[in-house]
Amino acid sequence: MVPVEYYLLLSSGLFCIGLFGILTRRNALYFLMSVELMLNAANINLVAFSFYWGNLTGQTFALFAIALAAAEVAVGIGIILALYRNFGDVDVMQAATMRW
Amino acid sequence: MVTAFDYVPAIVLLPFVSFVVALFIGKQLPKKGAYGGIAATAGSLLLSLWVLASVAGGGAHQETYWTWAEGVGSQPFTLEFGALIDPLSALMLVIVTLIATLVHVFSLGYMNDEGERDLPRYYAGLGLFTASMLGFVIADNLLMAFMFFELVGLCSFLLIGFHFREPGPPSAAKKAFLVTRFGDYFLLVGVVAVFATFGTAAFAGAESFPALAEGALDGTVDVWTPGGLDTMTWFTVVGLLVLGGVIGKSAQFPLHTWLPDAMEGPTPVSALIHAATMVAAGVYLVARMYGFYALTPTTLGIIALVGGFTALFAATMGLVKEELKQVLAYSTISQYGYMMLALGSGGYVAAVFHLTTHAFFKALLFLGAGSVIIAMHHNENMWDMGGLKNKMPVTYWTFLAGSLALAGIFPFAGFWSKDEILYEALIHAGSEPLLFAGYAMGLLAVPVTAFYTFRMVFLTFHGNARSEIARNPEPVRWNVKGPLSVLGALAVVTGGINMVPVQKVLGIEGIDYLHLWLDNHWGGIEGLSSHHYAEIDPYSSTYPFGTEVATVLAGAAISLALAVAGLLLAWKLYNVAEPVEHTDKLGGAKTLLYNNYYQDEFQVWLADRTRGVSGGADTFDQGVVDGVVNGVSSVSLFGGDRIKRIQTGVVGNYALLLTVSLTALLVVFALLGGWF
Amino acid sequence: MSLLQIEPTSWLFALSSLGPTVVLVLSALAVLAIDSLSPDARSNTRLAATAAAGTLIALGITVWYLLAGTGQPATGGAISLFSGAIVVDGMGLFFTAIFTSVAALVVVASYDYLEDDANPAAFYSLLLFATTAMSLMAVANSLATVFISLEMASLPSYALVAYLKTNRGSVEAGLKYFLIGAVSAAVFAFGISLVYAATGSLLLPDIATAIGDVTDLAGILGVGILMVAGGFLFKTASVPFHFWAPEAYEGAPAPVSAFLSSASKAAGFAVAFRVFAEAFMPALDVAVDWGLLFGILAVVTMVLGNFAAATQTNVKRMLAYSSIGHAGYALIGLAAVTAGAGANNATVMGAAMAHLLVYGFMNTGAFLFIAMIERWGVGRTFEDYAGIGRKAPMASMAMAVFMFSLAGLPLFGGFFSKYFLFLGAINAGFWWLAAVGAVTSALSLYYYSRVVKALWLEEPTGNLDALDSKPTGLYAAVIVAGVITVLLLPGFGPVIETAEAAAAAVFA
Amino acid sequence: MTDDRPGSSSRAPGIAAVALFGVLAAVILGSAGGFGDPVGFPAGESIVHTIGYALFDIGLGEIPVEGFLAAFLIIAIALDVALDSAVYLAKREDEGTIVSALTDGGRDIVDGPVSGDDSEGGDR
Repeated sequence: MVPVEYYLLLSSGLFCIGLFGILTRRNALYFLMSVELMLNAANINLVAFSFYWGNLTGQTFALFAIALAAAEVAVGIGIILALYRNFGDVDVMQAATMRW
Repeated sequence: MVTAFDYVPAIVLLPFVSFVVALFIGKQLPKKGAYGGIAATAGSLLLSLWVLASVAGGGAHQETYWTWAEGVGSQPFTLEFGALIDPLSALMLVIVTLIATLVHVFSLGYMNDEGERDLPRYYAGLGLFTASMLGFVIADNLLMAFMFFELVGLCSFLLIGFHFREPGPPSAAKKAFLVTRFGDYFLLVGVVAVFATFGTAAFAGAESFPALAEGALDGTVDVWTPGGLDTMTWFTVVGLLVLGGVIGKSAQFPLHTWLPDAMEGPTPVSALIHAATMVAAGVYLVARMYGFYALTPTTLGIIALVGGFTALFAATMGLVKEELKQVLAYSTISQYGYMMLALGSGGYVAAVFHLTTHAFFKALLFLGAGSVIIAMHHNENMWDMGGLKNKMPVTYWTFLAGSLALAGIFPFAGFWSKDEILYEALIHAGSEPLLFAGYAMGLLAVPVTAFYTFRMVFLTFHGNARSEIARNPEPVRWNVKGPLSVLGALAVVTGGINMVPVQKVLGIEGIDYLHLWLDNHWGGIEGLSSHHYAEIDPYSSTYPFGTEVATVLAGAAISLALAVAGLLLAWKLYNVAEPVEHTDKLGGAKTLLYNNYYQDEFQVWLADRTRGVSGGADTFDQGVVDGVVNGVSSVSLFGGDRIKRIQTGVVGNYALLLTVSLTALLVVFALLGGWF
Repeated sequence: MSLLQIEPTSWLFALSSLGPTVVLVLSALAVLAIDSLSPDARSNTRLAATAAAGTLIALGITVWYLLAGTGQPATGGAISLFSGAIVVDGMGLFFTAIFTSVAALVVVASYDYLEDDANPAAFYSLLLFATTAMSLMAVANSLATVFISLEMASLPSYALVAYLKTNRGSVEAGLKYFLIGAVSAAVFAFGISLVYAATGSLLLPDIATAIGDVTDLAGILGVGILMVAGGFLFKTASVPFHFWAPEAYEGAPAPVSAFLSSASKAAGFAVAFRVFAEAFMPALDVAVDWGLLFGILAVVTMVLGNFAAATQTNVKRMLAYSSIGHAGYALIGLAAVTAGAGANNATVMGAAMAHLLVYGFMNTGAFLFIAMIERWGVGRTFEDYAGIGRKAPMASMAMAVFMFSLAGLPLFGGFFSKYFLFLGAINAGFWWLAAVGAVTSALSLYYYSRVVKALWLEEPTGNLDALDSKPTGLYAAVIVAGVITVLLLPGFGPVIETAEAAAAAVFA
Repeated sequence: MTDDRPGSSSRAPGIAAVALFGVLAAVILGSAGGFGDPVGFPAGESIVHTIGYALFDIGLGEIPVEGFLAAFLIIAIALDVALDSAVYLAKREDEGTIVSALTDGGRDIVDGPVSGDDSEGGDR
């Protein structure tokens, strides 16, 4: 049986990979994908600890997290479309007219 | 039975009604709301006199009108509005309403006759200003006092900025507002601290915070202090926090910078601000809660030092100003410094006395200056005046009375009150050597005051007219001369209410009316008497000139001699046909010399030195103090500018900063919590 | 474990207890229905009336419940619904009152703002859905419902910020808000999963119980609590999750800025107060001193918000930064909480709640005034605001009230709320928080008074003819907000008493 | 697409993510001793069934779980909201434009075909 802390290491690894993507990528779609990775890191924890604690709360909540991730992507894509129409690109760094 | 105390709210509400009336239907009224304001303030004056008479008849009064909020939980904080009418507040009510009435009348001449625009706004502002000051005066707890204190500040903002179409007034208004507000935030924390410490902010009664503080120092009452701080230390801190607001409002060093700028406001407003409302509010607040301040020697010492220093420092700057109102502005700062010196030296009565006399003679001087300004078509430069003495005799003689009072010349009002302040500082200096410094600075300021006052008088009214307007000044009407005459008479005789030196020297009992008044001789509220304050303050009296009588005489003689010396010096230098600025004099000096060589040489030397010192003080004021004030704001702005630069507009950087902060917080709390 | 302890849901009771939420969601659906049933006769008026009616009825029900004592100790304590995942109590109702008031003002104001808009139905429905989600955040009692309702509030907010699809500023603001929001949501979810990992539960009371047994897992729990705090910091626009706020508030349509900076911020605090007071209180001693965390962040937030606001030239952006600063003040309500001091905690948290209520009116009013300026199109800097006081005296007077109230002048409601906040903080021994609060308030007066000075004390620089049109709805909303801001001074007593009682019930 | 050109993005900020991982890993390894043996699920119980019961607050099943009915209802509305938002944002404003571009936030940075023409709504 895999010790439970390895799941934590795995999930934090995934979380930080997602974060790495957010910090280094400029394309809004990659940005979305990276956020998905981070959310799924949470799901790994939830499912793993659902087993660890012997209750299904975590697993059930993971389902909701997945559904919300989908909803978030839907709205995100909508905003990216609007971004593309206004700025002609999906580069998140380019939309920087407001600052200070 | 209807008593005067039933009408106390009306004293505040009448000017407030005139504010509302002027604001909404002022345009339709004859004189744009002036008559309403005069009627309202005169009504308040009559009611105040009735209240004063009732207090003299043995009554004193405390009443709660309105409860704002009652907290729940273990420590409820009940916030209330109520009136506290005791000898001090009754006296102050009469002063404020009297000055306000006269200022309203004067405004007919200064504003209406001059065809100013936006008069309803002006009269609305005056009404609200008066109402908030009166509300402040009757306040029976510190929170209510604070709220009206702020309202006073807001009104001064509106009135100083009245001529908003010109460039100066709006920024002066803003400066006045912000600088005093800066002090007020200390006051706010102080008010909160008073609540947290005592659970109440009431001024009077057995459950009031001064009484509780006294009990706490005796060990009979338990109070909360932060982190188990020593009660005395904590009370000192609280006292200093409240003092922050006082220093801002009463224009004490280093928060005095707003006041000279505030001269941009209309002159009647300056009279009101300086004599009876805004600036007086700070000193009044200290007097109001003197039972608390008297408990902490450190606070008293600081008050005395700040006061003494301000008195001298501002006086030296008055020496070099060229505009009439600027001189008066610095004299106000200096005179309030005296009052603070008195409060810090345990001279509670002396401070109230000077507050009273100063209210009259400073209102007189400002209105007189207003009269001159009308005559001069709003040119305020004294070097363009001269010779107005014969053209406007009423203004001249009343202005002269006010000046003699300000300079502290026997037997004008200012002499008595200033003398008593210096006397108190002197006899208490034995138990607190720090007061010697305050006394010395106060004493040094005396000749300086006399000098700049009469420099102003001579330049304005004596000699030859130095400009075309000054040769043909515009005449002023009854509505200017009337208030001047009333105040002129008061400036001469007000000293009579408290002739302590005469009493002491001649042994006539019972003519120190103000002492008896504030000592609840005719009635008052337990614990708010000057006697009680004298018991709890840390000072004891010693007489450096042997006996009490000798000390009284010597003190009076010294200050009078210094005042006369200052006056005479001004006489020599400026009471000439064609006075010059004495620094310009060195070159072609000879033609202007009219006395023997040695004396003249001395004069020139002295004028030069004086000018050096006061010029230095002025430079210090404008360069350093203003610089510090501006510096603080520019540092804040610069800081803000730096801070906002992290908002680069690039969303990737935000994500990076977010990650970094999160990581940093994790590390900090991991170390604190020992998670590793 | 045998059959679970769960009671079958009593639907009628649940629906009536959640009355305000139900009304809000029904009105949102009604707006969508009107829009789809008669797509050709899309009427801004009819949609706005429906939306306004929905928010006002919800507000009415909330106030009624508050007065009747629903869910408060007087009538038997908090009402637990859906096997404990939702709990209706005084605090939830208090915050719902804030959200619905702000939403009502914003809807009324938007009526004019959207006058020429092609598709106002989306706006109203999204606004109502967001309000619904906020009212759910206020009553959520399980990290599951907290997370889902928080996301449900965020999603329409992103769309609302980017509502002007052809305007670059609006879209850029929406993008930034969305991206930071998505990252924050991920951090939040990860935090929840770690809390679950350490405690094995998502219900707030169960977490509190389980924390007592967490000893070796304190690190995991601590990281989880920090990350959960991150989710709330995002919602409340506090440092270091505030980066979206200046741009989102500046770029969004002004009514949306009003809504987000008042209601959304309050919603974040509602849920943060409940989660930290109910679930993480025992963690103060065990895992992480989150009181200190919020203390540090409150100080940084107050300083950053107010200092950055002082240097702005654009009024809307200045308000955006000031809104960040106010998040710092409200954070004092969480920072000054100490373990085992229920009464003091209730005092300071109640004060923060009351501050959020007053802030709801004064800040909404200020942003709606900006909306009016945008509608007139006179410009966005302080100079452009010069002399407006003479052309539009009533609205400018109201704006002066908002500015002075935000600065904490003791003439308006904002004074007492700040006063009680500082008092509560000092009383709980956190005098340094009150000190920073007072100093930054002093600074805030500088930039707030600039607006008043521009409006009233300066000569107009540009052409102000546009001000001849008088948008009724905007005017009404601004004036109502102004009147309430003034009335909250004499009427502050009931507000603070309700808030403190509600907070005390949470800590009990 | 900007991202795929070499050199267009910097990998340097990624270090922050690596640092965060380091901190997280340190905390996890520091707490690793605190975990006991997993409880696990009883054999023969249907996990899927229990999740189904949990979604509707029906107290059947042997595995403990909290009630998710409230979450289920809320997410039902939340998904509607997401749909509403996404459809609004993605929809092309073909006929006419939003005349009242009211917000002041954005400043034009380039005068190009992209920013210049408000009426241009769709994909280009």
